[in-house]
Amino acid sequence: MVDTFRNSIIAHKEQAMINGSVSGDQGVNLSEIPFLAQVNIRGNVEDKKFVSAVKKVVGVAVPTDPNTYVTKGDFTVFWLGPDEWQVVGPVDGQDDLVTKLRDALDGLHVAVIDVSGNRTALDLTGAQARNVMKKSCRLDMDAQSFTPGQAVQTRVGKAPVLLQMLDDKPTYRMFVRPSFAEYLVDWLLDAMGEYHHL
Amino acid sequence: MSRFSIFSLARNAMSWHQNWPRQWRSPDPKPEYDVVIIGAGGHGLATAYYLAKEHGITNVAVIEKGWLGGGNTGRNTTIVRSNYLWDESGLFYENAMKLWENLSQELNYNVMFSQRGVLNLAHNLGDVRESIRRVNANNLNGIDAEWLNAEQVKEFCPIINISKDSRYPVMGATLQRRGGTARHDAVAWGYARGADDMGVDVIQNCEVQGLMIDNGTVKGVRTSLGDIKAKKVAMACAGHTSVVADMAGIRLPIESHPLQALVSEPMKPVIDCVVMSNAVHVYVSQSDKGELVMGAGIDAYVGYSQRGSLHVIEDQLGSAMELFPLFSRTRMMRSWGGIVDTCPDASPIVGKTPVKNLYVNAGWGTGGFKATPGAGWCYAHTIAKDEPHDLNAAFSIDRFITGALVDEHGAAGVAH
Amino acid sequence: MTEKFRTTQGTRVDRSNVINFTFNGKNYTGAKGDTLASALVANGVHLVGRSFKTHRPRGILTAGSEEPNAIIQLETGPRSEPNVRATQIELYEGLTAKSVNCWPSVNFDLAAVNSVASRIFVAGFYYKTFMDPKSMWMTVYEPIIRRMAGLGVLPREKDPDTYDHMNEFCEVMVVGAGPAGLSAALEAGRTGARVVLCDEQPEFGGSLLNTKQIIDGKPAQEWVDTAIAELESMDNVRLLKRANAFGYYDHNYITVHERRTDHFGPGAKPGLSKHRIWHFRAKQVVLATGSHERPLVFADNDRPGIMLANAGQAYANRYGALPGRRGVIFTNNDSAYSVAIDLVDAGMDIPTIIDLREIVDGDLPNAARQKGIEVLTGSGIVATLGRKRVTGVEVATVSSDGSKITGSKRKIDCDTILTSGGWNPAVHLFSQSIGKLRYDEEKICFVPNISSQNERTVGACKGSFDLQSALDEGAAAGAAAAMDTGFGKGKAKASPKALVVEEKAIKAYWVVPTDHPVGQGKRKHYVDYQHDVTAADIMLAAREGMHSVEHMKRYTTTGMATDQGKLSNVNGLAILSSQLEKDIPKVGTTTFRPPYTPVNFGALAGRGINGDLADPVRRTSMYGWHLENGATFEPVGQWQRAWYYPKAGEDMDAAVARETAALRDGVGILDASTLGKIDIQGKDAAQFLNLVYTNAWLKLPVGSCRYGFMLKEDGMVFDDGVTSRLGENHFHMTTTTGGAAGVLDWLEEYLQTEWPDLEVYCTSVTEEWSTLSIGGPKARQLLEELAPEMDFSNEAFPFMTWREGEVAGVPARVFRISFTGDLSYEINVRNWHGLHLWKKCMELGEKYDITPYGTETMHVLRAEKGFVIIGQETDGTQTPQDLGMDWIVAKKKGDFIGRRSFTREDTARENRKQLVGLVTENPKEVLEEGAQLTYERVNPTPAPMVGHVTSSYWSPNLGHSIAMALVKDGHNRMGQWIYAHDRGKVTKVKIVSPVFYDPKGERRDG
Amino acid sequence: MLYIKCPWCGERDETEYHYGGEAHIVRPENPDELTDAEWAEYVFMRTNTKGVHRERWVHSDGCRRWFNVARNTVTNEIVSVYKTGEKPDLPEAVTTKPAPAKKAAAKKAPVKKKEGA
Repeated sequence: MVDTFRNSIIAHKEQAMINGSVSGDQGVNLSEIPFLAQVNIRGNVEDKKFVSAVKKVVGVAVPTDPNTYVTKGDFTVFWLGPDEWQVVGPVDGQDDLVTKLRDALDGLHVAVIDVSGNRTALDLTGAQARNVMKKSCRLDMDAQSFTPGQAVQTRVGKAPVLLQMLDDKPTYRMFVRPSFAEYLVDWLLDAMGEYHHL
Repeated sequence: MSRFSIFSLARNAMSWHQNWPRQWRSPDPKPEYDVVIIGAGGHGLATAYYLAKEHGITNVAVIEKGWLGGGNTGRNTTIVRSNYLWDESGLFYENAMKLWENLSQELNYNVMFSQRGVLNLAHNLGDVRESIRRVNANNLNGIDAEWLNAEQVKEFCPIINISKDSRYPVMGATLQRRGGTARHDAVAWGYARGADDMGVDVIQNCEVQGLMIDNGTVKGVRTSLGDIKAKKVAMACAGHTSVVADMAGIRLPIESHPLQALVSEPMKPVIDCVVMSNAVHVYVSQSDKGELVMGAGIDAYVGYSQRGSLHVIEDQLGSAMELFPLFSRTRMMRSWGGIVDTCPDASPIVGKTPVKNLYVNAGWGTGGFKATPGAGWCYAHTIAKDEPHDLNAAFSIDRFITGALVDEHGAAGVAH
Repeated sequence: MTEKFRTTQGTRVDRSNVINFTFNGKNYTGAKGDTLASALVANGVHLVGRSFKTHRPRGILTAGSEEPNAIIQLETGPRSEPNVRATQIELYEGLTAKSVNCWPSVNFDLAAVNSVASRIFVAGFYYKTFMDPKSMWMTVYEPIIRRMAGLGVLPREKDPDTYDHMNEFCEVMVVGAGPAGLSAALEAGRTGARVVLCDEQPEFGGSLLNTKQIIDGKPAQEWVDTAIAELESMDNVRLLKRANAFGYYDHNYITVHERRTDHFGPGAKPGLSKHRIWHFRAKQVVLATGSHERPLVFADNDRPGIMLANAGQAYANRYGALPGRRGVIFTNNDSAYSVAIDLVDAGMDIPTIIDLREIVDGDLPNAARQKGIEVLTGSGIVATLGRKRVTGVEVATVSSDGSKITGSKRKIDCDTILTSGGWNPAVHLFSQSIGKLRYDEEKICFVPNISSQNERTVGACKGSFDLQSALDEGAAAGAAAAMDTGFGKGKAKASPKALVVEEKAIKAYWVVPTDHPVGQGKRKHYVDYQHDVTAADIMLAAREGMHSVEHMKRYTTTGMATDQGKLSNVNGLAILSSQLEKDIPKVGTTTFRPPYTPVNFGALAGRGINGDLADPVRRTSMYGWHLENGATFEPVGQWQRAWYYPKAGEDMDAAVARETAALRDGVGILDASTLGKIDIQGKDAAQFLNLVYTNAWLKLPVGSCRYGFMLKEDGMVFDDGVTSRLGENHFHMTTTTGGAAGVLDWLEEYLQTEWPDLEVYCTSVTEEWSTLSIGGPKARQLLEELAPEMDFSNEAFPFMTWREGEVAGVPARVFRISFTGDLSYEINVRNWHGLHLWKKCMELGEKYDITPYGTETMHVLRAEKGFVIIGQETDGTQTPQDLGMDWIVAKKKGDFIGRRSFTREDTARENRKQLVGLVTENPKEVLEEGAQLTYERVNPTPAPMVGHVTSSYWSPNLGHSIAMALVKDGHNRMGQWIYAHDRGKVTKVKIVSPVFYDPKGERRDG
Repeated sequence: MLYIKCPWCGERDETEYHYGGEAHIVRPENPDELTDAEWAEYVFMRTNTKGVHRERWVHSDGCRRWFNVARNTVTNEIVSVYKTGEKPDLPEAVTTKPAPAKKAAAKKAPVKKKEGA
């Protein structure tokens, strides 16, 4: 059953994001993807039991390359650190996912934490999205340097985010902590502003 | 010493200024001195001056690897204040303040000490609490300090933005009216001229390469100009203190960090006082030439490069623009860095060392310039009497062993 | 007014495109492509400014960003901009500008009376006077100095423009788009590497825009055009015009200031940022920043109409604006001869070239002679005539050592003097990169010597002043730089052939004599124009012992003007060294600091000029509700926390009285979401807590909570919080709001670096949870309604335990902990459920008159109970014992962080400042937080202070004021009366226990 | 703006990290056995090297790992980056471990010559 009790912390920004977006093939679009299932996993990747157990649940082995993510079916697994990953799944998927992971990993030195409320997601997409990111992020955003399949923890504006490169449109997904979400929206809208005037 | 005055100026103008004497000599080092001071910055030169003037010790050399006044003395934002929290610091800096107030006349050198008032802004309830605590401590220590509410701040400094919606709302400020600024180079030059006149040798381009130590007692210094014997050796080398102390095998609780400052292009006066904000790492005044003189926060890492990172300045100017929206259209003309030696408790070390007859004056963090006359005065006493004056007794190395720290992070913080 | 000095040639302006502008109140016309300066020159306007100190009339000296004289106030109103260089601002329709620092006008400037006193205004004069009487410094002297000082005027309004930053990465960064830079960019670009080429000018071409040179048999401009075309065709190349690379920082971090909209005029491009700062991280850098011409230092060399030779050439060739009708050229090198030739071709009368060199037989001089120009060798200009415009010169032969005039003087009428003292490579960025410079005795200038970063210097910036070297070096460097980043083979294809006329050696000649010794007469030899620094000032500084170049600069203010010494540094250094009879390198070099040219504060702040973007404001999931319901907010770190909720007509005291009453008699609700929360798991979790907290954790039962202190190694309290045991190896830690991030870094520090063998994982869950604290006698009733499935009885759910369950239909963790002393529950729900739960509580709580309360009420309530707040009762100098909490320090569990420090002499001291309660003699009187305390009423100054008031409130529940304080030896002085001092007001206070309310703790169970 | 290579995440701007002070200062096993002076040595005394300085950084905005950097404090050149527990590969002159005063002074003599004072 759908959870009618939940509210996105930036629900009130929806209209602003619509107005701030720039249509057309030189445009850029900002929108929120709320309530995604998010589970943080800590564990030892040297331990085959750990790797296979996670794989059994999410369908894919945790990535060991820094700054990457892997997607299989409903689930995307992000590398967060040498012993830390984040699984992102469909809305309302977290309880089931946590239970399965805890069962599968029972007895190992691991941590499985439901952090679905710990971050919300913003999608920035369109021809100007890369320029907006260059105004906002100190990482190399050029097409050859940051590609689909990569995700980094960094700062956008002054907000800490998990930044995922989704596709070549380009589309960037930013997982941001709720307390920073309104700030990040304001920042991005401000950075998008000039493309209304092209 | 030929006295400076409008009359001597006029007299010399008649002879087209051909007959002004040197303000100081460039002597070669003698083989031995009663006291060798390492570092001809404001502190080293003031120490030499007071050794000669107050204690009659004139067989003194101040040796400097570069040019006198070329370190932090010539790189700071020239703010002078004495409104420190703890008794030890407050009374120490107030003694310095009293010396500042007569320094131009004392040295017969116009150091342009300008008591235009120093505001320390409070942006949250914690700031307000700590500010009032400091004001009361200052008052009971005989140091002038007032608390201003936001409107009074606006009255004192009309260009400041006190809007409640400001990202950094101004909830008030402490004001020390006797605080202000001085012409930093002139302080070094004035002390150098005064010390030189009393027989002190100021030896520039003379780099210390080692210390002569004989069973726990210092005997002299090895320099790029040869060995110099000394009955007593006093370090006054700020950011490089750890390097020199290491030559004596002494370890100190000091880290040296880059600290940046900048000036704008000169403009007609917009701000007549000194404004400091610990919370947003901004402090600003306007020089007599019309330049905005601003300081940034300390770069986090150890650094001897006299250069910092631009983002520190970018962030600082973002905050500054919130406090002073009209600054936006002026320009940064020059930026630079100094090397500040910081102690864990944001208070200095002025006193003896484990090596006999070797003394240390360091760890000033951002307080060095404002302390100059007082530091020199107390340090001279410490060297002459081989024991600290009451005013600097608390600032010993031992406090890090006993735990009797003088924690000034609140009042010193990043503020200058 | 028509452009009388506009020629028919001049390649870069569009005469058909007439632009109207106003300067000092007069209307003029110019052409598209003009700068304000070139338009003024075309109109014959040279008097554009007054000097800083003596207000001498000054004219346009250069054609670039190094201009020291033509400093103007651009436009009026909120978009007005001070200190703009007329040589840099591109002309746009309707431009309005006026000279700065002169009154009433640049033509008639009253402050020019200063020049009368100029004989006294020598270097450092103000250090020697204004001292007596002491009082007059602040009251008279300094105010006058301040009024006189400063150039332009800042608009008072908030800046209506916006600014932004861009972060970019590239393989090869090329600075300067002259012949060398263009070649470098071409070669690097052809390899496919990411290349950036930036130039401060609105057009690429550098010196080729100003000169008439030949490349591959054709005018150089043709080569420039094809080069630009090719570069524009490359996707991997970014071209930035009007972009001044102002900083070269560590690790090849180059910062560029792009003026995006200035040339359209103020406010002409809504939505676009006025300026943009580019942050480039470059793998390799090629510096092709060219060089600056050096003025000659001669008697009265500052009159309007006196101009650098290459500037005159630029105005004629590039802008088609003649510097004057009849000019003489004064030089010590060959380059100025090409200027003479170009100016003659442009229609100017150049009767004479005065050359300081005895033998002048180069190809260029001979070409000039063929044009009928008289060349006077071994000669110098020994005086200039005129005031607001030069009207003539006196020339004579001069001794080659510069000491005296050797021949008879001859007068030549002219309205223009073009001078060239040689060239200074623009080594500013190289020097910023901490590259080491070397003095080149033949070229008489500083050139790059040792690089310290991944950088190459080429062309004039390297001291290679001829065109062919620039092309060759640029191409080679571009190819090599690209190869070093893995692109191309490093071989440049043969660069084009320039027609190079060989130049003969330059002659060092630093000060040209006049008919009286330098500084001993009316005539002045200017070195730093804007600051009125003369050769005599520098000589005086040397006489006074200022032997370091830095002393000389600071004493005379040479190089401190807005051009930052681009024109004056080397002349000044040379004069000082000849004065000291030392070689230039022995006296010193010149160091350069960012920025290369001044950069707007607004641009540096970028989006940050909007404070809310400069620094995030953090909000909880209930923030919107607090806002709608009239909460007043308190900033706590980056968070905005509800402070109190005033009802209509209530002030803070009234609101807090109402809120506290509700908590003691009814039920209140607080948004506590900002507390830091850390999930701690692993078999060694309890042991880890034993090490980081002062108390013992091994035996804490699952389902229970415990309060803990964290210390730094110095033994001082730095954070606190309640940590709950979720499972055998699983804990939920809370920290202070401000401490959250720091505590997690600190835990990880010890786990990763000191105790890597401990099996513990820490994860921040601060924002996973929204936290509502529901307190007061009626809290239990409300909870029972909110969560019918849960048992809230004391037996089933005792104090300091936690339970999991469904609250208001959503999963929750409920902690029975109390910061108020009354029955209280902290409910944690997923962030996105916070608002729902809050509203549900308000709805169900209505019958109990549930009262939302803020941090102020929370502080009052906890103070009634004597609970400390980190950062208020503590300032980093308190041990747990100081706070009267020995009970929280485990005696037997062994080591923990900070424990060892307890036994240090001062820390073990009996009479340290200790936490106590205070009550005032008059119970109605509320102490000021921050009041200082003394044992005695009457005190000497300085007074012996024994502590201060950390917290103070009116307690509505108790009906009297309460306070907490740190008092020296306080624990042994219970019941004693001492004195609180607040700005002159003295209050008698009694030392009591800090626990004012319900000392037995009977209320916490409801 | 330093450009620091996190051993896991790669090169990132200085702003993503927090500085953690001098590296290789090991917390004493049994603090109780130390004199106050020895304890102060651990808590407060620092080498503050002019030259190649071994220091700790934590990638706060990234993987939250603490690691070591050997950086020349005069030029800011980063000589080596290595994980906690690893040894840096540094020229002998700069690998002398900072520690008890006198020994350190003696040992670091070559460094001093190189770096000057």
